[in-house]
Amino acid sequence: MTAQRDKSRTIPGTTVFDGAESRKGYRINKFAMSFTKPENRAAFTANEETYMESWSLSEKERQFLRDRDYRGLIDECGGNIYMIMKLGTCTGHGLYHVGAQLRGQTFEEFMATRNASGAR
Amino acid sequence: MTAQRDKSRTIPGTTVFDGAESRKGYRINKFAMSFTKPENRAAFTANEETYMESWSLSEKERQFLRDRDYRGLIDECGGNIYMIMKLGTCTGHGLYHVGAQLRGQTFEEFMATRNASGAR
Amino acid sequence: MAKIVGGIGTSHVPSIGKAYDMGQQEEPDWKPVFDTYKPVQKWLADLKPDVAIVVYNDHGSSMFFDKYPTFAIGAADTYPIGDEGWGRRPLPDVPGNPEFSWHLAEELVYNEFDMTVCQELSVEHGFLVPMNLCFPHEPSWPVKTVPIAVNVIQHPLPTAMRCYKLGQAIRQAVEACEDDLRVVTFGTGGMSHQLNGTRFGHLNTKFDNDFLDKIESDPLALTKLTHQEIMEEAGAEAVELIMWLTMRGALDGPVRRVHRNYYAPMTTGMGLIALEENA
Amino acid sequence: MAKIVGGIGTSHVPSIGKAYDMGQQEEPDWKPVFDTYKPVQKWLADLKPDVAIVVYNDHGSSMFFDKYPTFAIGAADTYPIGDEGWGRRPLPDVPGNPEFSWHLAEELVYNEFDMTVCQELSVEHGFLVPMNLCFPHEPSWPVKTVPIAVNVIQHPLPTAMRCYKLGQAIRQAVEACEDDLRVVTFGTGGMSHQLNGTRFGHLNTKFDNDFLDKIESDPLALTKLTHQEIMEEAGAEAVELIMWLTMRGALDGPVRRVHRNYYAPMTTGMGLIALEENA
Ligand SMILES: [Fe+3]
Ligand SMILES: [Fe+3]
Repeated sequence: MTAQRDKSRTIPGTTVFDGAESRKGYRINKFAMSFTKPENRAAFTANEETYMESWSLSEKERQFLRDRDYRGLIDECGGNIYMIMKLGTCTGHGLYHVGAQLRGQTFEEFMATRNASGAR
Repeated sequence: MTAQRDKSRTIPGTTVFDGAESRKGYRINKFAMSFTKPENRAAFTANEETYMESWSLSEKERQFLRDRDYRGLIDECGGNIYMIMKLGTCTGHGLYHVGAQLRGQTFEEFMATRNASGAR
Repeated sequence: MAKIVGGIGTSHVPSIGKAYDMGQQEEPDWKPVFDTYKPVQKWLADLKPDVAIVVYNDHGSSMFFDKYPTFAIGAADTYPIGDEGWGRRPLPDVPGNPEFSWHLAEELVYNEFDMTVCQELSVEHGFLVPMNLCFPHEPSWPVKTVPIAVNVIQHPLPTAMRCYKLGQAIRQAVEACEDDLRVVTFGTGGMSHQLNGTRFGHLNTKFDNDFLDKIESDPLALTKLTHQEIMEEAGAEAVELIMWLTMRGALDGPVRRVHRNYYAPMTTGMGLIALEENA
Repeated sequence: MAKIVGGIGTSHVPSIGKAYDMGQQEEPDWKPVFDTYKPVQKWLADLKPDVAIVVYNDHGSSMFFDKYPTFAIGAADTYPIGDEGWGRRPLPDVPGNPEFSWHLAEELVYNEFDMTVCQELSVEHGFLVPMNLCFPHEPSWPVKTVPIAVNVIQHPLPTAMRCYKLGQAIRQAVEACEDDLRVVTFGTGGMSHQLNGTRFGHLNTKFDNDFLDKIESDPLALTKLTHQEIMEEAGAEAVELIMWLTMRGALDGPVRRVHRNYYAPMTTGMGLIALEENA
């Protein structure tokens, strides 16, 4: 059996979504997964606070959601990028907005680093 | 790889619940699985016909349900014994009632074949 | 280092749970069932395990045929008591050990076992009847658990040999854990029974006793059994017995039998065996 | 006898689906993506496959972390278009071939691959973008499909070697099928990309081109890659590439390259390779 990961060797700027992350992020990811149902997206859009109340989120998670702080949701709360992206239809924020935030850049700064940014 | 089944060699009086059975029984088994929720059991008890309407069952399946014909549900409709047993709280029929039906016996006839039928 | 301190093979007949909940432990036809677990309870109390790895099958409680896994492993903080269609049994929720579960999942997956990892899993009679019979549990369970669910209800099932190899891999994974944990493994289900067709109620006492002999002394012989052979001899639902091989695969070398029992009152051969490795 | 007539490795970037639905095929930055699939479409039209086995991953559409399988296989009549959070794409539902799926499931499980069998499964960009790009599909798809979903999002993931062996087992299972079916396999995902952390947007063109070389000529070298190595080099999400090894494992011996392309406009190396066995 070849070891597949070397946990002593963290990869700079990288989170590996493993059991520890998945445990930590279970609540927020389940919340985000609920956005695969149109009725839940509609409920969130109608009243964010009420919809958040119906899930057992922590206050920290709720504040990051209010602030559209995706970096907080991912780095601090264990959010999985594929789940967090599902918030996009309601928040209006796509992958590159989230990515720029993760990199600590503006959307335009991030776009300027791409090869053919028309393919977005 | 050792062949695990010899399909040319049917086992007398026995159905092997395999892919073919599971496909055939998907509807009725999903219906029966719904009885793991108390609200669904209550809905069935309140009005069997209305509850059955809310599932896409065939007329044959519905008739077997009305008739408490477990043999029909299992042998003809692909019912899985573990799923069909879930109907029991609502129908009042336990495993040995179903089993006697499958064997073509009365409950008492079946019980008389057991070693220590107090352990039921 | 974590280590396996014992293995238990036991039936998980749901009616035992009902009899227990109704307080029928002393009724003549039930008494032999409940009494035979007493020495095993005592043995377990002395062994003081920290974790029980319980190999069982979900009979349509937390899993359905929409997505039915061959092998699943629980990785939750707590496993709630499931509702199988007749309400929740009055048992306390069962504590998990998610760190240990994820450790096992990692070892097993890297070792080419294709586990489904479950962070939400309610447990049912396949898991609860053995736990109920072997451990005192009021107000709470004395061990943490790792449920391992095996498909024994929708063919194709994993082979008997595959289940044995899973046990061997579990042993390796346990021994690769640096925490000082004492682990018991349960293989549950069976013995002979059939719950469908005109052969409903089929029992094979000879097959069951032979299985009890071999699970102790010659498990490799049992890994050669095909599903066809088990079903023909011991009934369609007797295939559950392949889960005992996972328990046995996790024990190394010759074993010492601590307890054994067999009783077939109704429609299922109820077997029990408790094994320890020779010191 | 069923046989494998070709294999395709391709990225499955979701934005391609959106661009397609918005009719952006001719926009300068998108045109290279859509144009490069045209020769593959033509090749597939000539190959006339009956079935496409599509190895992909579910990114939280039909599966969640409550019960996430390492390997799952679809066995449904129809695979509906899933809703990933932004509504259903305007594509027709995808037809399955459940008899063939169950045949494969049987062979794979008996061959010690611990599949989760899915009779209800909605499909999403991991599956649909490759299908969308490779097949005309109005008013309906020209092939039946067998979705095979691999866990590449929640570690522990299956090893690269395990994915390759799954491909070899799929080939054996296909060849054990008595129906006269022409089968193509898809390995999807990747290439280099990372969608988290400050390294978001990481690309590695050299790694990707080397992978494209080796998937054709030396796949065994790729089976030795650890997840750690892939992630360090090509980004955390580049581990999806292990799914290409399943496609490649299903092809036997030296292969002939029909088409190859690479383009990395935004955050993901978009690779494409089409392979046939030498006659
Ligand atoms: Fe059972
Ligand atoms: Fe992907």
